[in-house]
Amino acid sequence: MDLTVSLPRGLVLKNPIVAASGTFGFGPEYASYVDLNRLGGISVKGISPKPWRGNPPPRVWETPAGLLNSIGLQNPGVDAFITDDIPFLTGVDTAVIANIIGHTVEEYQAVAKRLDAQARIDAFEVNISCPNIKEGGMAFGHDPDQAYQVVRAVRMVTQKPVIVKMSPNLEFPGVIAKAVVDAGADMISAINTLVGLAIDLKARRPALGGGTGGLSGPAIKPVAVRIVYEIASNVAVPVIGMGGVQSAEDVLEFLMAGASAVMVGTITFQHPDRMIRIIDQLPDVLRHYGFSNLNEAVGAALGKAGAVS
Amino acid sequence: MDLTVSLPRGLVLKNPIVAASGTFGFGPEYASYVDLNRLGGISVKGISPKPWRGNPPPRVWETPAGLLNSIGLQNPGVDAFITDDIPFLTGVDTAVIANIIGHTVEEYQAVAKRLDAQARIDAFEVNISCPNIKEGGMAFGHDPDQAYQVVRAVRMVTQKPVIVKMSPNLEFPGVIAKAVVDAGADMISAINTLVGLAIDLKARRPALGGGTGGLSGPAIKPVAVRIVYEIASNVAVPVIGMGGVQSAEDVLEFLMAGASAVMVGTITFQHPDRMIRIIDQLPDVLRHYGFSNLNEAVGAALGKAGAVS
Amino acid sequence: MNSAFEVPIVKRLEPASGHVELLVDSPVLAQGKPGQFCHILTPGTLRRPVSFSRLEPSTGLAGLLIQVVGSGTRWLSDRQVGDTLDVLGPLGRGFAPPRLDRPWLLVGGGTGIPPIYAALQAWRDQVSEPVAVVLGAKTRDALIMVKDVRQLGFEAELTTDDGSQGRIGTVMAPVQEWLAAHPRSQVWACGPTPMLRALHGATQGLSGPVQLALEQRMGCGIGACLACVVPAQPESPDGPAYRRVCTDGPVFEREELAF
Amino acid sequence: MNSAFEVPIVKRLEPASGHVELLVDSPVLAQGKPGQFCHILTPGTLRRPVSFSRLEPSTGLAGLLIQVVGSGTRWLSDRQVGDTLDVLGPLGRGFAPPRLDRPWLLVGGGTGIPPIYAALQAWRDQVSEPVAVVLGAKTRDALIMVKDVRQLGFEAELTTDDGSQGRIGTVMAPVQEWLAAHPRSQVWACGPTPMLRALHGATQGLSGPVQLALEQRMGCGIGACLACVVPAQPESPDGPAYRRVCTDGPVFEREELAF
Ligand SMILES: Cc1cc2nc3c(=O)[nH]c(=O)nc-3n(C[C@H](O)[C@H](O)[C@H](O)COP(=O)(O)OP(=O)(O)OC[C@H]3O[C@@H](n4cnc5c(N)ncnc54)[C@H](O)[C@@H]3O)c2cc1C
Ligand SMILES: Cc1cc2nc3c(=O)[nH]c(=O)nc-3n(C[C@H](O)[C@H](O)[C@H](O)COP(=O)(O)OP(=O)(O)OC[C@H]3O[C@@H](n4cnc5c(N)ncnc54)[C@H](O)[C@@H]3O)c2cc1C
Ligand SMILES: Cc1cc2nc3c(=O)[nH]c(=O)nc-3n(C[C@H](O)[C@H](O)[C@H](O)COP(=O)(O)O)c2cc1C
Ligand SMILES: Cc1cc2nc3c(=O)[nH]c(=O)nc-3n(C[C@H](O)[C@H](O)[C@H](O)COP(=O)(O)O)c2cc1C
Ligand code: FES
Ligand code: FES
Repeated sequence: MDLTVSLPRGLVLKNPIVAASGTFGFGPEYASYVDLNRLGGISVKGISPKPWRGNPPPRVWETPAGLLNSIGLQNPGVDAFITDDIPFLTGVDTAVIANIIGHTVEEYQAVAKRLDAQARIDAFEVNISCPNIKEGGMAFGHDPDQAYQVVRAVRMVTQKPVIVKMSPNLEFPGVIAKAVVDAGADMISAINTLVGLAIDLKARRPALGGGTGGLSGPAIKPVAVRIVYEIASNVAVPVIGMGGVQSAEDVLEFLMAGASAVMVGTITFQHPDRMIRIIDQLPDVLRHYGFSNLNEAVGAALGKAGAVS
Repeated sequence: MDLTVSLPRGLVLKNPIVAASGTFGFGPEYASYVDLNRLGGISVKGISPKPWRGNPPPRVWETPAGLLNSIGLQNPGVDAFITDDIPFLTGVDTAVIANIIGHTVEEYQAVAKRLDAQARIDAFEVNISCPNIKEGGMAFGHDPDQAYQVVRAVRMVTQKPVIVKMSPNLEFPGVIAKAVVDAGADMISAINTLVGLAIDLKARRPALGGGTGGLSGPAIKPVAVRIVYEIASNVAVPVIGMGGVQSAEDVLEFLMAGASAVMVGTITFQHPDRMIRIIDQLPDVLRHYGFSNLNEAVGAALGKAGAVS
Repeated sequence: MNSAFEVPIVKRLEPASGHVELLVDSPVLAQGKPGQFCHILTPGTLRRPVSFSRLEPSTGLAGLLIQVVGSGTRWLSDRQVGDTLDVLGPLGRGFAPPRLDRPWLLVGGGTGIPPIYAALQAWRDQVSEPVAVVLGAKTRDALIMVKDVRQLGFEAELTTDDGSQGRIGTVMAPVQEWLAAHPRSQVWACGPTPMLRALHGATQGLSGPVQLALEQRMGCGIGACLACVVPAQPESPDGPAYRRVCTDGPVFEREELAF
Repeated sequence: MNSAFEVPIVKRLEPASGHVELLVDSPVLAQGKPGQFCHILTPGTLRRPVSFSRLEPSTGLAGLLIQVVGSGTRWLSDRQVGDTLDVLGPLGRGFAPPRLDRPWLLVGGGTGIPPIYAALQAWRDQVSEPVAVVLGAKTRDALIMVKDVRQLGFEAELTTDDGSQGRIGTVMAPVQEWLAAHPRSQVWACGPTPMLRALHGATQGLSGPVQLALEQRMGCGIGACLACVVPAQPESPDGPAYRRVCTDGPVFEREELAF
């Protein structure tokens, strides 16, 4: 079965399975565990104009069917990314999505401008939804005006496809989704992590060095599917869904809720090659549920009233 | 160890374990499985002025470490509650909390007024956070003005303790918390369920008859602890925490995050007598983590910066 | 005081592909009534409701016949003799026993067959009028407990959707024929919702009692959460009332339902 | 291409209460270096990092000595001979081997002892200078692998916080004495953070290499997620840089760290 996904501005994925930003480094880390050429794409770790230190450890904490993280977007900055990582990625045959972050509108724009010149970057994912930094990050994703500004600024400096990554910590994701589409976003990815907190009972303190953290993993899948469903029902651009994907069935759930592709994060820590297994199983799972191709599944559950048997 | 919890306006719980609204009926359903007299309290199913039909089935769906429900607050109305259920509850020696709901401010007030006259009702829990109904419910909990109005209206008709139950589907729970305290709330309970959605792959539709549903269970505990921590840091009134409690350790986590008591919901479906086990184990768990009484634990992790070892 | 309790599995049968029957040693469960169920702990967030396929109060054995359809039933089907199950039960309203002066019609579809078998097992000594047992399934494989029914001494009319065993089509053809010939019948049925809906229609105006055993996704299993409702009478202008399968059912009188 | 792989448990030891050592048959792991670890799948959302307690490349055996501290280590401690573990490994930077011209000081605290044993096992034929092995723990029970160390032919100086075995107090007293007497020592240490911090201080200005093996909560275990960082040099005005325990460590040179 052909799993190719054709997205706006010529972005083509071999299949709908993309490594989620922040869980897959810049590519080389997992290269000896996963045949990167088989992936639909890789969204690299968030990149800022200058190096960011990130948050104090501990940075991860296990929760029921979930994971709290407070990495705080540690990254070496766009220059180091270009020098150290793009050469490696140039040898890889998969879509490379640059996840970009900033404290200000200008910083987002600066990264986009720098990377626009890099042929190896196939698309941008504008992260306006990271709950783990104080300034910028999630704040931009919570205000339709600010979200508009950031996306507009990025749009002005690149003709590459622009994906905007949405926060789940919102009352009305549809409002932000509309604002970023108005600003020129070609696609929306959702969701980033939910804000959570755990207590280290022995230490009598919040378990993470950063205090709160971002909740990911299977625990958040119902919230993610709801937001994808809501966004897909409200805006016309393609949606890339994520949050707790573990299996090809989970992928199908996101597709039916309106996603054109999915990203896979936390499960990779347990099973480095799970994305490959999902890609292998997806055709059978689609067939099992009566779909003869991928596109048929996209949005298949949209607009259906609740089920009454 | 003395587990008594003394709350505002003379509300006293034998212990900090209270059955969560909607998961424990009106009391008699679990009476043959649990010695109700041992519980700290029971928050009964939400009560409206007239009977509510609730949402079309299916009304529950399992998710990883969680449960989606779309009951839609089916209940027989306040008159039937008084006639059919209060007599049974009169024979039970535990705090009874009336969870009240309405489509309008007046409806909330009407239920509170009717029940204020009932000696058996020890406190009110004003539910402004149910995600499963179209009008009223969550809408009141998302707007500080409306939240204020509802709570004010209830406050005007009763001298009994008023607890306000908060939604987690908010950007700034602290803002709503402040509004309801200004309106006269004596306590805050948190959290109600997160809005989620699952797809029934076979039926190609949302799995629940109501479309979206409310996510509960261990999956949401980190979100719940975060919100309790945030509210406890922002308002001076006691907080009753809930969301995914399964064990005495989970109870301690909520206590350390600032809760004075907890409510226990979803786990009761798996283990009808789990609340009793938690009550039995709580003293040992408190001691194990170095607390010599319950109060010491309340808020023990508040105001502590993130942990760096 | 009731509680969840552990029951040991003493026998494990594989009556058909994708189906497992577990016999548990539990005098408490064995006192259950046909049509009742127990609510079984599995690794998921919710217990799984399973009807009794056999009830042997004299030996203290109860049977649970499970079709594998998802994670919980797969886990159950992997249990072995010597393992225990954590159950709540017997739960719900079972089938009302037969009236002696009316012909019997028992209809079972797919995993609705086991409760029908349990009823026949319980009532086999009370037969005084003609009896029809109609069992249907999608395919031959899913037509379970046919031998067991025959061993009790009952004839069974069989149907499969694909004709791989018995008459081709649903149970409704033999049901209609029997009802035409025996209009005073009392009816018990358990099976998928479309089958029950068809029976609900076909039994309109019948003078005898019609008992339908329903399924619905459950939370608590004991009446507290209002998860497991089905549309019921009286219908109001807003639509049907909702009643609980776990405590008001699983067995409902035809007149109580609003299909 | 690497991947997670299954290794069979061939021996299970209970060296002390609350501790289990699992020997696995895996030539790949047995090629690991002392100080390296493997990342083991457990039922939780994250794998659990465990250092090698033994490395026997000739027989293809590797050891994992686990102290039960929570759900994952409890699950690991329940594994039996014949079960398999799903592992990633060997991972991380291990201890650098000894220089022949300097005295040795090896310091292990609690679950930091196993990597020290693995180092002694690997290097036992390379001893040419005086060697000190200092092992400490809270109580006698947690003072693991002492016999194993002695069986390799090394003396071990023991300390416990409560004096239940060896000298009372931490490892630092014997460490200080040894360093005073052997200032040209090379040092390897593994143990709880406070012990490593104390050693970091006590070894300031030492001419020989000082290698400290750290612990940190981990996500991926292979360098991708930046979860497992520790404060490191160079310190900037904003504070220390953060480096990864899983790939830049677990073993760091003293100079690389910012305690
Ligand atoms: C009163 C009653 C009696 C039943 N008796 C039997 C029986 O004797 N033999 C048998 O094989 N099955 C019986 N079922 C159906 C059985 O409960 C489901 O097949 C089972 O719960 C599916 O669980 P799963 O984890 O394998 O499937 P999944 O689809 O993974 O389950 C997900 C969730 O949906 C629920 N669910 C799925 N299908 C059904 C269903 N048909 N009815 C109710 N809930 C469902 C599950 O309980 C679970 O909460 C009965 C159901 C009810 C309500
Ligand atoms: C490089 C390295 C080597 C280690 N070697 C050993 C060893 O040889 N023997 C041994 O007994 N233990 C060792 N540990 C510690 C061991 O990983 C933890 O004790 C274990 O992960 C605890 O898991 P749990 O589920 O039992 O505890 P929980 O507290 O329930 O674990 C919850 C989470 O915290 C993490 N965590 C808890 N304690 C630690 C810790 N001390 N270090 C890192 N993560 C932790 C867990 O991995 C898990 O993600 C090592 C740790 C590291 C980083
Ligand atoms: C350790 C970790 C680091 C992350 N870092 C980033 C990041 O840098 N940029 C970003 O947009 N999302 C980041 N995320 C969010 C993921 O990309 C993804 O949105 C989220 O984890 C939900 O997917 P999952 O449940 O499959 O992990 C991170 C998630 C985790 C667990
Ligand atoms: C089936 C079900 C019904 C519920 N009904 C109500 C309700 O009527 N009123 C209310 O305030 N909360 C209701 N809740 C929310 C719970 O009281 C509680 O806030 C939530 O489930 C989180 O706790 P838990 O994870 O322990 O279940 C309901 C939850 C469930 C699962
Ligand atoms: S399952 Fe809870 S009321 Fe029926
Ligand atoms: S654990 Fe992921 S980088 Fe170290």
